[in-house]
Amino acid sequence: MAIERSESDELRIGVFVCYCGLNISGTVDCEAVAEYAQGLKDVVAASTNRYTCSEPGQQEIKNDIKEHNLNRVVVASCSPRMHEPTFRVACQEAGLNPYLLEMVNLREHCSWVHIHEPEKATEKAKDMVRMGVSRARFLQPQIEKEVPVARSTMVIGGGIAGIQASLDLANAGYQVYLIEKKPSIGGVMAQIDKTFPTMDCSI
Amino acid sequence: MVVKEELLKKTQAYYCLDCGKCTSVCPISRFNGGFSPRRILIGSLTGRYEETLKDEKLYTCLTCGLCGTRCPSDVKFVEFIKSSRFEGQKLGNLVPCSHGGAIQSLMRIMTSPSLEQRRLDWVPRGAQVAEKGEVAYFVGCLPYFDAFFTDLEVNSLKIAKAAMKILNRADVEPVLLKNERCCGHDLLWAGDLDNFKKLAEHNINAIEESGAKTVITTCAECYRTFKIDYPTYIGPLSFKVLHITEFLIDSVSQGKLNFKKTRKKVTFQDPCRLGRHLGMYDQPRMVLSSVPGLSLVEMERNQQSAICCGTSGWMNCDAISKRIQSYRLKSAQQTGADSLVTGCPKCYIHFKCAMKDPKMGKELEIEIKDLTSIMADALGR
Amino acid sequence: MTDVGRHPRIELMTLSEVADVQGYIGNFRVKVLRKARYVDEKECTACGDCIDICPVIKPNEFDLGLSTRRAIYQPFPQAVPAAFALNMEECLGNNPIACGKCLEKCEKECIDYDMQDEEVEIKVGTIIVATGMDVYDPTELDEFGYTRFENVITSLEFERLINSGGPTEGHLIRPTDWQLPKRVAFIQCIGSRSEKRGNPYCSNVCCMNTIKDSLLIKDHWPEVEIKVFYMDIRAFGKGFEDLYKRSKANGVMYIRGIPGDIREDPETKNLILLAEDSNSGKVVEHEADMVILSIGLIPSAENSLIRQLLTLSRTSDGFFMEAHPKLQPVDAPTKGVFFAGCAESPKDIKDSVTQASAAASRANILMSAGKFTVEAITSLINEELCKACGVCARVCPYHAIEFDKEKKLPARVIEASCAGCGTCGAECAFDAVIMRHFTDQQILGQVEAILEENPQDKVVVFACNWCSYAGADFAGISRLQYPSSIRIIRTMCSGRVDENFVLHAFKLGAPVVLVSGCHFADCHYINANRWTQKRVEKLWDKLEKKGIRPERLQLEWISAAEGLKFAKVMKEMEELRQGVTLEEIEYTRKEL
Amino acid sequence: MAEEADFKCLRCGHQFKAPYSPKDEPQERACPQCGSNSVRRIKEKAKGK
Amino acid sequence: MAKKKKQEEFEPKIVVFACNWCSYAGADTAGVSKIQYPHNVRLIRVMCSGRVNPAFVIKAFERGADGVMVSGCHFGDCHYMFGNYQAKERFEVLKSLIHLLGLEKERLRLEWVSAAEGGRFAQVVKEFVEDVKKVGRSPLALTNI
Repeated sequence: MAIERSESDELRIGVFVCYCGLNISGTVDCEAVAEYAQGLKDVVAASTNRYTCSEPGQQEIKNDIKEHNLNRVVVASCSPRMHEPTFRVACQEAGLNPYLLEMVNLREHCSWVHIHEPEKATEKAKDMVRMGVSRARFLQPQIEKEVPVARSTMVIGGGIAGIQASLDLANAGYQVYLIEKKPSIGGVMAQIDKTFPTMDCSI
Repeated sequence: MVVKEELLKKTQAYYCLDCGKCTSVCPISRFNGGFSPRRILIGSLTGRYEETLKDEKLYTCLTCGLCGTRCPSDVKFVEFIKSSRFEGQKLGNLVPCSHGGAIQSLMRIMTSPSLEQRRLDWVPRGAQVAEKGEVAYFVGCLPYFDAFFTDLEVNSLKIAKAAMKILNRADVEPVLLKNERCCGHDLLWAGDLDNFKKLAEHNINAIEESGAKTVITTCAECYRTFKIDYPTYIGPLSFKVLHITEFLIDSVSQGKLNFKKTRKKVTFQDPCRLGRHLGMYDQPRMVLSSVPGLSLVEMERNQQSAICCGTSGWMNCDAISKRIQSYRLKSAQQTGADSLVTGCPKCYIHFKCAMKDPKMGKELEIEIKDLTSIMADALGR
Repeated sequence: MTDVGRHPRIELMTLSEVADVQGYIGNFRVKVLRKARYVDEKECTACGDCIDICPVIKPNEFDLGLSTRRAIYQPFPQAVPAAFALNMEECLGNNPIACGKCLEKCEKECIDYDMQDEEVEIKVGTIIVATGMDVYDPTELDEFGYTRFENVITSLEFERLINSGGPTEGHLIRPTDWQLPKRVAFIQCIGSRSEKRGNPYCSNVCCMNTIKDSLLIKDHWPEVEIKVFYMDIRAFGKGFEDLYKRSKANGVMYIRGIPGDIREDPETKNLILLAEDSNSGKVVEHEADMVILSIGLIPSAENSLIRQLLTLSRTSDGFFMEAHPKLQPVDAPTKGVFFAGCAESPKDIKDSVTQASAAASRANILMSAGKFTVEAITSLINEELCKACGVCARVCPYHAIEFDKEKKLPARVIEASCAGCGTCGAECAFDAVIMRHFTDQQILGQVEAILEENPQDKVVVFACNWCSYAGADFAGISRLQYPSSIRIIRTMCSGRVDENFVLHAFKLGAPVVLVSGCHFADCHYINANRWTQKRVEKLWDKLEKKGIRPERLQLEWISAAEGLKFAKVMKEMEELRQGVTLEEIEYTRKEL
Repeated sequence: MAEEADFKCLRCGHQFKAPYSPKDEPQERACPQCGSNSVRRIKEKAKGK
Repeated sequence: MAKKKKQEEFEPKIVVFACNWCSYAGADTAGVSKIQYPHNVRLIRVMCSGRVNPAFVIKAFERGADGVMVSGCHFGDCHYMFGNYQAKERFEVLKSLIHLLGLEKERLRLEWVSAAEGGRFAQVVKEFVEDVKKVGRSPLALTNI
């Protein structure tokens, strides 16, 4: 399989377990999870925080990156669909490529869905952190590329919405192509007599 | 009492938008302002389900399904009523049966396994009947109806005889089941699920023993019961069920049957069970149209919008039923048709009864023929 | 409207359709098919000489067939461009021996029977989809008798009847006798809020439209009796409630109950409506001279083609799906594409205009920046391992992989087009595709981590980022409980799930593996999940051949909204897991 | 007439027939009994065994 | 044979519908006169034999009656002019239903007994019980117990 990590690149993983108030810690023993994480291979720092997404929480990540010279970060908190962008920025601000972050979804996929089984949930949380660490080992920096954006737009449909969008963009200085299937623009709006709530003419 | 979640799910009752389309078309509501499907449903949903179960209106519903054709939310009101009647049965409801409950009693008698009926006396001498075979003709309650309604002179066994004629003419020697039971339709719709199941099992066993792979029926209710309720409450059937119209369509298309030319003009009463319950609107019309020269004129309300014959499951036959029947018969007269063709023996009996009314009867008179009989009469050489 | 016609930076292309879209955000190449107008748009002054002479009479679509037009016509007086168009399918002139009358009559000589359709290619940075909507056809609601009874019309037909530019010059008449109807009934929710016939959603505009129409009638003819049959009146916008009150103050009767049946009096052609007034519970007959069906809005028929060309998806109501219903309501899931107006959902004019301006603004943000950062999660070909078989190019939903069959050179990924689903990576038999940020190693690492301890107690679930993973999130947010044996591995698309991932999991002792993704219509990567299904089917065969119960590999489509389904399926997975014996697992380990 | 094939649900074991043609695009399938998408087509060969 | 054995033990359950004016009074006369008759009968008083809805009789069979007798005034004696003619008509319906169901005709009986005919009442009942005993237990009784 491709892209082998170079041997010299020593792995230094930091794990941050979030309480999310009581959302996670109410079910999962976060301290035990952090302790477990500490024992995993390549993990050099593991800690807990009441709200990792808060300003102080993010600051702690940044501090730890610098202090422990971390080169991979695992945040065990909520869904990446929620806070991945937040933590990516935190990594970036600490000088770490944002793609070297891995998130473990303890809240949506563990604490909330196993509320009545705290012990099993804690075991699952450990497993999930192990999964995250395991994936983090193979994370690679990624570079986002930029593409140019042409200063012209196509509007499909010449009803009221198409007309408005075309005029706005044309007035902003862009070239607009307005595509209409019928011989005239106007759409359904043109067929209507007066319009609510002002009772004035539609055309 | 709260409506059970299962029932809500099955019938989508909670989708009700309270629009009242159901009530505005309901044949009962038209003549009985106190009856409203919408209010039954909304009442049940807003914590008064117990009242619904105790209310006699639960049995007033004809379960004709006209409300369902209009409902924007696809609430299965008929199913709601049926299932609620099961609940009512558990509470020991007294079902308002017509004829003193005699017919329901007869059906419950038939649940007895040791019964040895003499129900085949009507079979014409020349008819070809098989002991065992591929095809069975399920006669239904016709012999009992004839015995019970002697005063109405219904002679509904004409239907059975007509079916025999058609089957024999199409080279089918059907098995007639000596010990067939009522299909259970009426018990089911009165909420008596236990006895319905007993009847169903008797019938399924009898048919399986006969070796029949196809069962033909001339009754819209039997047809629905076999087609929908047996599989639902008993399990999949090992045989095919055909309504006589389906058999006729097949036979005619295969050239096995032909018909004499006629100049009759008829109108057709869609039975609820055949039409709205099973979506068979075209088949009976196709069958009628295969008779050369026979013209079909539709009543003002037909097919999906057809009005029920006024009574269902031998329950709650009252002044409202009579008014529905007379309304329907007048619609039939207005078409200018020579005869009113019915697709269900029950419609046939109910209309016959309405015309026996000493006050109104004469005004309502129109020749009534069952679909099977009219087809048998039209058979050519 | 006229501003559009004369704006120097708007090129108006009427009688035109989008034929093809290539490229990606900032760099779309669009082919537009410009159909022939047969009239020179620039020269024509709409003098009308040609119309007077044209012998062909056709129903006027703009007036919904309530008036007529000729084969050469202007759709309506204020049309933009203000040029006539000739419908060649109706015109007799095309036939050499036939007509040609308009050609002779036109002094400016702007009619050209030989005009050809042309294809134009344009390059644009952004695209705004404003395909609008269509209106519901109530014919299928037979109980209302639309098309059976002449005096039952739709609300749009009513608009034409009361419009001073319409066929009756704004005089309200009923179709059968051309007299002013004395009693008018409106019926609401026609084709809307209906599970069975029509559409389940509320069409948003019909209540207010009826209120407006009732006032229009009352303004001109106060003596007309108006009844509105409704289920709920939804007058939630600014100024809407005032209008509703005004309508009531003008004597419009609002009756809560929808008629279940309409009959026509054969002599007077009046209509008899039967409705239950749900406030009183009484069923009452109402007689009306004219019935107006307040029809709902439906997704435009155009949408399906545009959807394919721009790789968009639909919500269950058939309108376009936005990138996020609350936070990105005008963005399409395809970057650089935005929605304006009813293409996205039914809305009134004010909302359409608002959304159009929002879409313009969103597009403006991109274009004024002049550049855009593209997805980092893309695939990359390891040229050394590539055997140039072309499978990756074939399965790519975005045609983002270039591959030359003849030259047999290694495949190449166009990064700007790649959306990062990973289907190529899963299909490549030679592991020559590196899926950035979702590499084989990363995913296998997770599989190994799950099954390191007590593998027999765990269920391995692969979930796609957009639907199933989000569905799992939704289950969490809703606090739906499911067994704790579940371990979820996120991939961007279910199409990323390589055979190896599944087999590796089984080899390491997984009792049950579930592959889950978006429903077929919802795949974020157009149709990458078709390949998921094919791959799982192949795996079932493979497992069976090896004597492993195929039941242990499960497949499920779970959308982001189906938290309930997710939890239910997880419970089923746990049941399945309990049915897998240790001997089976041991056998599997050996066999693989 | 549309071609049909036998399918088996790998969740509840229910077997059923559904329209199928090898020419068609893959379709989303669900078991009519339990609603599961783990629906496997039973191929002719397998039946013969 | 088993059947015979059963017959010996068999005590049928018999329902008698008796009209208030004649038959019920007849039964009274039998009682006053201490005329003995079998204990198997259960009397239901109705005002007229015309009141006997076929449903009553069928219901009796449904619930396991081995025989049902309807009894009223002799023709011409009906307290309600023609009620017993009605009863006769209905009885015909019942006869054919019983026939269809496969029940023996002996299980159903229609008798006219006047108020004075105490002896006749006893005699009729006795005969009927004997007849029903001969045909044995109702197949419905066997299953409905």
